[in-house]
Amino acid sequence: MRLLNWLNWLRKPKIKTGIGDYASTVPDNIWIKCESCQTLIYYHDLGENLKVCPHCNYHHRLTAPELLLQICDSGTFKEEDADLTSRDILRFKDTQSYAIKLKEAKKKTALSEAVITGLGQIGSFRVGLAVMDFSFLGGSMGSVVGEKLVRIIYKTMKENLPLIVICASGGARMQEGVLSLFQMAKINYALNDFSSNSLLYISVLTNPTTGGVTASFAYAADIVLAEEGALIGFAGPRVIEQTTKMKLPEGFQRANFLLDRGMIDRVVNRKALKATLTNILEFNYGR
Amino acid sequence: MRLLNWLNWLRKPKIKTGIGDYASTVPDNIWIKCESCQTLIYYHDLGENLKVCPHCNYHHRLTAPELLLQICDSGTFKEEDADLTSRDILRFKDTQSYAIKLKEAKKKTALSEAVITGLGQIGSFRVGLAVMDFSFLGGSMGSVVGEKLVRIIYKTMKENLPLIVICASGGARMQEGVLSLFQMAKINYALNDFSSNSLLYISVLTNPTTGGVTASFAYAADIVLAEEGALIGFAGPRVIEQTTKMKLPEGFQRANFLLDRGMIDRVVNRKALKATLTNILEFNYGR
Amino acid sequence: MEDKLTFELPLLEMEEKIRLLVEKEGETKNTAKLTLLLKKKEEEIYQNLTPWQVVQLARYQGRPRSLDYINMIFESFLELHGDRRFGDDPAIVGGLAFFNKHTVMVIAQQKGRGVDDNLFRRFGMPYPEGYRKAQRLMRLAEKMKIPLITLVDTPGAFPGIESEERGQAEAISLSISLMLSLQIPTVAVVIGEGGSGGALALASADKILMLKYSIFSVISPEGCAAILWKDEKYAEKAAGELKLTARDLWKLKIIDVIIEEPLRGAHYHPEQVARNISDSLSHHLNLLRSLPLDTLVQLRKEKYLKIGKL
Amino acid sequence: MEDKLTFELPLLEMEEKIRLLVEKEGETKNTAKLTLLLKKKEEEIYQNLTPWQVVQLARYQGRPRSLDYINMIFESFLELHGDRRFGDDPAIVGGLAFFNKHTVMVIAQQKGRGVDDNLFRRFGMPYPEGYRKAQRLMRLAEKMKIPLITLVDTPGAFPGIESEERGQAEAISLSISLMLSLQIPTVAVVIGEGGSGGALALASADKILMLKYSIFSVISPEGCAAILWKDEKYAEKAAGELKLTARDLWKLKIIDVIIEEPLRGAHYHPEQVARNISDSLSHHLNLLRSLPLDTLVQLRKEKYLKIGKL
Ligand SMILES: [Zn+2]
Ligand SMILES: [Zn+2]
Repeated sequence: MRLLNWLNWLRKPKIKTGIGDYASTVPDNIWIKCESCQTLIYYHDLGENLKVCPHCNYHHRLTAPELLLQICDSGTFKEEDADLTSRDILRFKDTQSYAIKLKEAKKKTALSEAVITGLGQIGSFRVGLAVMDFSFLGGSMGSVVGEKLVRIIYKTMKENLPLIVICASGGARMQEGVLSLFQMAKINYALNDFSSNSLLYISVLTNPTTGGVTASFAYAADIVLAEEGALIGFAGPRVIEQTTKMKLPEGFQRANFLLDRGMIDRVVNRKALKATLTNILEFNYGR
Repeated sequence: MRLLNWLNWLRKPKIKTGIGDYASTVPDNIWIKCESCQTLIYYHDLGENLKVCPHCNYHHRLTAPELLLQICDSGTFKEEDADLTSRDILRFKDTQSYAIKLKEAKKKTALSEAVITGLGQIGSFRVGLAVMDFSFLGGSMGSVVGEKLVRIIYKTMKENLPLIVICASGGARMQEGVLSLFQMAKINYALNDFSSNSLLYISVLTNPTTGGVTASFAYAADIVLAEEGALIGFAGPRVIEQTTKMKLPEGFQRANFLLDRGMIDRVVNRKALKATLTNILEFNYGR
Repeated sequence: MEDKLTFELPLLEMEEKIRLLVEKEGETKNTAKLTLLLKKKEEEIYQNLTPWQVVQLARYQGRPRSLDYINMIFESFLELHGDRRFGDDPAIVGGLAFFNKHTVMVIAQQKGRGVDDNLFRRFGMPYPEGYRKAQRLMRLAEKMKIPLITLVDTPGAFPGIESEERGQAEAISLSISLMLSLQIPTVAVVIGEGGSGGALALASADKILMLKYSIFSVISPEGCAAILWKDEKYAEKAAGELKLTARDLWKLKIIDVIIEEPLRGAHYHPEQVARNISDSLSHHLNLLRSLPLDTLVQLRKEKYLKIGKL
Repeated sequence: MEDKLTFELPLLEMEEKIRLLVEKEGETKNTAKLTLLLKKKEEEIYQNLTPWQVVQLARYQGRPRSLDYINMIFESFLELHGDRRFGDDPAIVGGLAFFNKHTVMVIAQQKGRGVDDNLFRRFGMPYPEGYRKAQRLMRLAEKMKIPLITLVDTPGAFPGIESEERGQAEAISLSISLMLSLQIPTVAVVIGEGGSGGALALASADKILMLKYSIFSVISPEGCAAILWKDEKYAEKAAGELKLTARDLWKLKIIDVIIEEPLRGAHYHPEQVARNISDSLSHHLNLLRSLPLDTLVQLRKEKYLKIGKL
């Protein structure tokens, strides 16, 4: 999705936007290659199909705005805390300073952080929402991601609504050191409060969800859904291979692997995600 | 232990009784064979050693009175509900009627049921106690076993004491059909009440503890101890062998096997049982 | 597994005879008379079913399974998977559903249909992780403050090496304790075989309903016969002694209601039986829902503490 | 695992020199002077330790382990085993103990000593069942209304195929949530390596104390270097950037107290360090115990919700 589109969509929530809109600025006759099966697909067709490859069912990564477009009732999403942005508190520098990395990520993604939070409607039900974006520094969780999550958790709680968090993350943000690590505790604390109000929390794990995000709010949900084919785990596959010197089994850490091992409630095809969420929200409403 | 001894001990709780007493009516020079290693041992020596074979450490089964003598401070145990006895409600008859079996079990064991309940002291700490006796119809759990347990649970709760249950049972008592099955729910209900008063419940699993007893109060404890070598399981080994047509692994369902699989807190040698219980009671007192 | 109800053989013979006659001569006075006789014979057999015959009916392969009833009784069942610890046991299914427009949690033991499905679902014999999935869903129901409905249909918890390794006894014990502690209305429906502790783990409810031709037993008649008579052939005798029919349990004040089945069993009119279950569920859920929470808890306490005090 | 603190080589050389001199000449003015120089050099090195040197100290094989401290700080530690689900993980030990005559629950990550013990305890890297054992014991502590004390010392949760299969992420997440929800005072002491989420699972306490030469980090310096610099050799640099020393965490307001260690580290005077831990524990437990429960809960909330708001 282009920056312009995204801004339009965010600023004019009353304007009706269809799922296809975000792709409409790209000419229909542009081809792109499926990342999995390498088949050439019209960009338009891929967009119409929610970026799920029509040939091999591979779920290409969505940006947070794309995901919001997909699951929210058109024009209902209102972002919160869009102005919260990260600072380079530790003055962390690897080959580049964290400050510069932040600046570039913002420019590249047109996002202010790796998560968008707000209130919106799904299937006519009002919900609290947080959607992570892997394209912003690998969806990593720093202090601002933590703070935005905590704020939306309490805001959702105050309005007595269910909460949906769509995860996509490589884990904690190293450049914020132990501050990012402790966001896990901070967020889980807020979720404890949320839960003790009998409110429902649903997490959706998309490709990839690993590290500190998985080991905190991703698995603290009442109902855990996973997108088809998503990689989900605590340790990354390469780390495991290096540590154990073992070949990883076929499909290891993929959504269906985890379903078989009892770790998630359901595997959902992206095209069914909104319907499944709506279904659960109906159950929540019907109690 | 002889009937006479047991009655004396029960009726005159003020009289000091030592661990060795119950064996003292048997002449020292009588030999018996260890059930496990077949070594001949002086009956007196075996008794002095709490019926643990000095050669192979096999824990020979204790009767409930013997166990009470072992763990209770001398003369402190006061039995409750000794008069509660089972009736043949279903008029159950296999090769013999349940009514006759009951009568014979009472005669053989000098017990009124497969469990003795009461209040007593261990290491100077007052506790609620229930001790099962395998020699009474295989320690099977019928309605009266359930009722006696429920009564001692509530009595212990009323006195704000910790509860210790020593299990030895083949499971539910078939001759009371579904009434015995539902004792599992009845007892676990009472234990829920007990637990919600923040009172501590310790179970000790002795050889054997299987079936409905294991699947109810045995595993509903805060701390689960097992006597060395005790067979503990839901299904009996023969049933598992028949169903799965597999050879059972070495040591299957024995105390150490379960410790390795995280199912019990500690394996205890009988000679250390009283000390371990006292230790836990000290912790309970020190909170 | 035998697939025939042997005591129905006379009925099957008569049916076959009528079918052939109708084929040859069309419907005549003769066939009408025979049909009447058939009806009489049906009633005769079914009004005098022995406990062992009820056992056969309760286990009958063609009998509707939990998922059949779930589809007929509830709306938009959304299955939720896994114990979040170790695995997802297909011998126990559970999830959210609508019942009379209200959200409920449904947890059920599921026997298979056909060889593959039966192996997949281990003939409805759960693993510890099945009970732990049930516990997770029970907790979710309690958090959501929605009623819990369980369907019971199992020969018992699976007796295997892995079951023992992963704590079958602990899983059942905790399941019973948890179910009894839930601060929501709970109703269990025994639809086929209520086998021992493995069944009780899902049956420790405020109200226990039983289908007329279902059973609930401390041990299988075969197992009982093997132990007490030292011979499985005495299973039929044991079935009688064990008092395992719905009528027995009702007399023993363990269950609350017997749900009617048509002559020849639930598989003859599954929709009708589903309606019967639905009506009974509806009645009892409304009743339980109308109670203040402390009354609900008090009644449950009385129900369970009096068991066996006859 | 390297077994030498390379930055101590100058000290070791001086010590050897002094030892040889004393052997040859006895204690002389010369050796006294050298000893003084040694002391000075010690102070110089230890007052200017780099983060990477602290990492080496925190991981040092000779450093006292959890069970060493447990034996020195607590009385009659009674280990309780198992998660009652799947297994008993030796990388986490826990049980009841007395501290200042009061009953407490102690849960600790335990690294091994020697090859066999290290393999047995997986170098202190827990499996999911380790965290589930911890959860069970946390619940028992809450039920008994006794304080929870944790000792943190792990490179991280074990990254293995089985770990992922049995839900390492879920186990850590639930452990954090549960620890934060406990209605009892909780104190964590980081005694060596606080490695990532696997450490946080036992460190989400009311008060977090850290030994002076222990570390707490979002990722190992080596892992960080491999990802950000694409080269593990930058581990030393990464150690500096990550802000992982006790002093860093104190400045970042994540931990409450730095517990003093002698020059050259805890292994030089284990009893003294145990006393230091004991004193600090005593102080903080008394403080937490004196609070009404709702104040305790409120303070915990404030502590955790403000993290990162600098
Ligand atoms: Zn493709
Ligand atoms: Zn022997």
